[in-house]
Amino acid sequence: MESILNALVSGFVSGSLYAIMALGLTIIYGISRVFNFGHGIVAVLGGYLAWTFFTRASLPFVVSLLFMLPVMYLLGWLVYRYAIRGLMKKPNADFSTVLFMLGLGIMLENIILQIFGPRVKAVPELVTGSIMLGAIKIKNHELALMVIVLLGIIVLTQFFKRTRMGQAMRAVAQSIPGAGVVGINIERIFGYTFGLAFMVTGFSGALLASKYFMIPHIGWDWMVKGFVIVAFGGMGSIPGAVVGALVLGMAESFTTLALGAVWVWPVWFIMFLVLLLLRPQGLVGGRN
Amino acid sequence: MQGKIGKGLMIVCVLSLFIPFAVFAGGQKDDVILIGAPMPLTGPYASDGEQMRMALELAVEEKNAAGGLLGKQLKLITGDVGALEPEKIKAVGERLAGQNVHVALTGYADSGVDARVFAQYAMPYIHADAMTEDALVARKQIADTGTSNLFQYCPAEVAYGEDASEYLFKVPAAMGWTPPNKNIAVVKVDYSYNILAADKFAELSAAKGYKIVVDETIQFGHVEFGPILSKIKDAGASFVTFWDLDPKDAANFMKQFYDAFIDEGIQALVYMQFTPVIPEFLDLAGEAAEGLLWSTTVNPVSDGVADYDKRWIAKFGSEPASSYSYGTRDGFDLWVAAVERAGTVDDFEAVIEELKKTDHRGLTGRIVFDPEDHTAYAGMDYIPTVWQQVWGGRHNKSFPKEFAGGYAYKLPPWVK
Amino acid sequence: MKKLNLTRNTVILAVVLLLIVLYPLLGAKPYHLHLFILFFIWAMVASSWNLLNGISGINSLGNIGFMAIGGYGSAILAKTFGLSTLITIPLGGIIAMVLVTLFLGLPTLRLKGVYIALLTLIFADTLPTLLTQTRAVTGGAVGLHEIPPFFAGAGKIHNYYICLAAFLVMLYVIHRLIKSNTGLAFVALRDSENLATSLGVSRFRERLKVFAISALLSGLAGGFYVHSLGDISPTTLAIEPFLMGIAMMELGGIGTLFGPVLGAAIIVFGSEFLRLADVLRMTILGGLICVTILFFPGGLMQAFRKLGNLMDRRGKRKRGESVQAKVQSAD
Amino acid sequence: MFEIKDLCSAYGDIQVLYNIDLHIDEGEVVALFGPNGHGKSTLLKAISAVHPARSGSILFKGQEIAKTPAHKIVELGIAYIPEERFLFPDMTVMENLNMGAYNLNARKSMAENLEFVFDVFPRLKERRGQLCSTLSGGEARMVAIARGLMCNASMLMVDEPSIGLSPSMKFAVFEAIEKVNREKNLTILIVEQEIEHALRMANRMYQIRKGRILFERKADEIDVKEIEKAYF
Repeated sequence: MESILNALVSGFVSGSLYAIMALGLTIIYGISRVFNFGHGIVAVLGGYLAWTFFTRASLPFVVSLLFMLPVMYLLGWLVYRYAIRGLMKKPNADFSTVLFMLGLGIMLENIILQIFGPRVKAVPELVTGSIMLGAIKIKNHELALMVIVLLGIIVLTQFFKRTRMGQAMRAVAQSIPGAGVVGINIERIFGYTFGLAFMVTGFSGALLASKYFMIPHIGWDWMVKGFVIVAFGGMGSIPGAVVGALVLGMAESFTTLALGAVWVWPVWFIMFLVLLLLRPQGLVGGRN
Repeated sequence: MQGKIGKGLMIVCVLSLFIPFAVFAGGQKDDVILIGAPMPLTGPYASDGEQMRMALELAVEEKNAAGGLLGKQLKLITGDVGALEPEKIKAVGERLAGQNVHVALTGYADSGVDARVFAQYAMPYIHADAMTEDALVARKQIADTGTSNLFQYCPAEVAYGEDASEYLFKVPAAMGWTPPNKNIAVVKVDYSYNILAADKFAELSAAKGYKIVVDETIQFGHVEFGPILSKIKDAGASFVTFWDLDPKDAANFMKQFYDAFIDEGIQALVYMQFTPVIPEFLDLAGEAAEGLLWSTTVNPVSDGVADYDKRWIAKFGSEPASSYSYGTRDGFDLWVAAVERAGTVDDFEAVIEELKKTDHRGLTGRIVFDPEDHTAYAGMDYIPTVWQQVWGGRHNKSFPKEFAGGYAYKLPPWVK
Repeated sequence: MKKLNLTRNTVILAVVLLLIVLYPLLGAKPYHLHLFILFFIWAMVASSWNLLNGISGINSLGNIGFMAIGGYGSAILAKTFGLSTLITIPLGGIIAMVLVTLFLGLPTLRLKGVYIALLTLIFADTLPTLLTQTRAVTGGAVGLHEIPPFFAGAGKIHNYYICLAAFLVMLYVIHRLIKSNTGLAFVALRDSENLATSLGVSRFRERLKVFAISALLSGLAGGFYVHSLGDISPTTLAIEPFLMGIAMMELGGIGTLFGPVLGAAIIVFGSEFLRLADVLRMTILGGLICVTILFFPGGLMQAFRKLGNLMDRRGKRKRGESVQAKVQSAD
Repeated sequence: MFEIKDLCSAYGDIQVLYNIDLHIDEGEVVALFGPNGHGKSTLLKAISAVHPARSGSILFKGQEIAKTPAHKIVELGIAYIPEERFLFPDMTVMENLNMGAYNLNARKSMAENLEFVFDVFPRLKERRGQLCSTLSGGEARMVAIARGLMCNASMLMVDEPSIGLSPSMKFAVFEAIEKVNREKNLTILIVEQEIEHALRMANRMYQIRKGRILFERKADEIDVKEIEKAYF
């Protein structure tokens, strides 16, 4: 019984980590239909930036997180403005943007490697200590991660629902010609979207690094997992990403408990296959 | 369409033909001795590769400053084997051979493929992969041809398993603690270096009457250990052994183990193969590592270490950060010694004959090659497996006594 | 005028082929032979991958997995059962074809665009864990080593010719396939599914077909890979080979016959060449991919074609022919 | 107030519009007739810069707007209600209307416009919280028109507002457009297949054929037979 409860907690922890991995990806895809194959490296970059502010400028970690955000925003905007914007206008935009981000990812990964070296870096936990919930022990840091995921969803959904920019992003996501007709500057919105998504991704990288530690190539793992989660939950949907992440986190934790850690990927593949056959649009996705 | 085919193929072929020639445009001068160094400089093992390269740079610089080898200057050519993909190791091997290097020297470039690749060439290949795979290749070559150009200047990984099954069960007594049972948990990563060692340990321990109650294989990058820890607790293992080369995985395991059991306590010791020697481990695991036992066969144990550290710091401005900072130097030194004894660097057979006779007292111990597989002997008289316990935020050599310096085991904080 | 072109190109083609055929005899170093073998194999992989992504517009990300299945299949059959590679390589290809058609071809029938990409990606990512589970036959993480060569005593030079022949045959097969009705159906489905289905093209059948063919060819390439290199391990399925495969297709020019071949040449030779740049190798490679995509979205094939047209145009001007005529007949 | 000179437009290599000249006075309702595929919608798309023209000039209130991007055109006061509707399916009716008032001018007079829109289409007021993907065809058409009205434009371009609607719905839609013209004094350019309906409110008409203006007639000179003939 206790091990089942523990597995449940583990599932929640993994689930919130996976949700963090998937958020930036789902935002960028949901609005611009660009599949960010540089996602993992952008996350890693966010982690390294926060780490730099934290260790070199001796800022408190939470403050260095905030300092990292505008840098990531700018990077996202620049990537859109000087590369993706042009690619999106050309035929075969789907795959050429994928490849561009892939190339950029490889380049960034190795630049990070040259600058920061190959040693594993750790970023501190947000809060220390742990609390007991009945018989189950949960680390405060892990609770904080779950709360951040929850807050993240609330903030993002409110942003998309209430603010003018957020509404415009949703409008662009749902109908580009429609957005043009009502006078939305689509390219500007895409620019904001990339900025926002890079910001969220960078932030998530810094959070993930507190659990996974940081090394330049680790981003690829995050990205592949992110893809699975986003597809599982429903492409481009924020609640979808979170639900997908939780389901996969639970699956991972109970598979490990019942069968062993090596069975996680095969179980995921089968779940994914079954889901796609029953609901090709993903768990939460509304339309295909 | 026909036009396209012609043009396309023309371009492809012209390009294909020219690029390899461009690679070897520059010829080699006769008065330079080339050291080929296949090592992981990018990818997941880049952290070790960096130390190997630094060790060789320092060695080459010092040797050149002292007048070179046989009066000739040394030159280092590195080859990045990335994430140790067989394909890459092959390509690097072919390239180094094509550049006519006089020796291939590395800390490791493993996965078992490197030995097969370099066995095809005449020059000596000197490595510390610590892999049975490699030893088997050399053994076969020796059986077939009477000799081999492969030399592994450290014991193979199974030595860890043999040593741990020999010694681990004696630790409780040294701590004054009685384990509640003979149950063992094995958590190993899916990588031959770790798997073969862990399986050897499990096999030998089982023969001694110990019982493997958890046998979990994980992938590199495993993060959430909760369910595995539950299994360990439910099965009531009193010896928890962890075999995973990646310091991130090891640190995560240790942190989660500590968090899970520090309050209520668990009657168990934790042992790790090799990994804590990687300097990041202590940074990442922090106080959670207090009380951890671990062992490694590549240790800076000789008297020359302090002086070596000084020279290293003078050159690079940082301390040697891995056991490969030392091990790689031993590989270099024993090759230099063999060349000097042979009096030639070009006659590979002569150099290999001298390498076989190696009895080198290096930074990591006394290196003597087993004539059957050219792997360095393990043991107190040769390369010792040194046990350490993490305590007070640092590693304390605890066994064998010659290295222990009076350190006595302490009961890990979670044993209550 | 078109005829003139043909003969000129045929001559060049023949000369270049002759050069490649004679290359090992002209004192090539083993390292060069090794690179060429890799090039032949990767060109096969990229070309068969291109059938899915370029020709049929199905964005598969799993072809390295298809190749690994074929490679493992053939290696196990040859190593464990001692079968001749003449049998094992085709069998490996067939195993890849059957598994892929079953686990990917059928499920993806209902899927679109990016979902296919993801399912294939997850498929390829699942393979390493499955390999671990079947350690007894696949060698687990260690992989399979000392896989028998094509025939007893086969050396580099034999491998070179075998892979060259396989590469040429496969390229020819793909060329014929693209020109055939099946190929046209693939293209039709890619360009306008509605139109194609209204013309009586069966989406179901053609999709299964393209998955089967692509997997078969990738699997065969895997067979040639293992028997010429002698090793295969789950690292073959790691991120880098995967990135390289995609880069080959796109860098050369996706959807064209020679694009992937050109891409394979650039990546195989180029990344070896870039080894001189040591640790900056991957940085440069990534940058190269970005630049190609930004400035030559059709891949380098497009860049070369532009260059070729430009040169032709200048030649034409000298001969007083109209530029217009050439531009129109360029493709 | 609005004038097009020598406008040409093309999709790739296929030219669709040839040297279009057209003008509209303030408050006027102008109808555009012509067979399908002969460039009516392309003309509207060229004006609204959804698919910009290749050459020629478009003057709006004396300002040259042929090279102005789509979002600026809306801000200047030209609203385009496309035949395809282009609604935001996963947004509610209310949110769609809000997006209509996206430009800064419209934002200021949003409350007032909303009131007017709900007055014209009382049905939408009832459905304000409903997702657009769940609306019927007629309702969706209403949302499209209402969203166009929310732009606070001084000129409205309506493309085939009645297509695919039931007779009663058609009637309601045309009534609404007339009401807009009457009460807000909006200039309207309307493309419509239902000639009779359109002619009831149009002051003037243009006949387009094969991408060219065939003829222009004032309301009192219009001969329905002539128009019908131009279709074949």
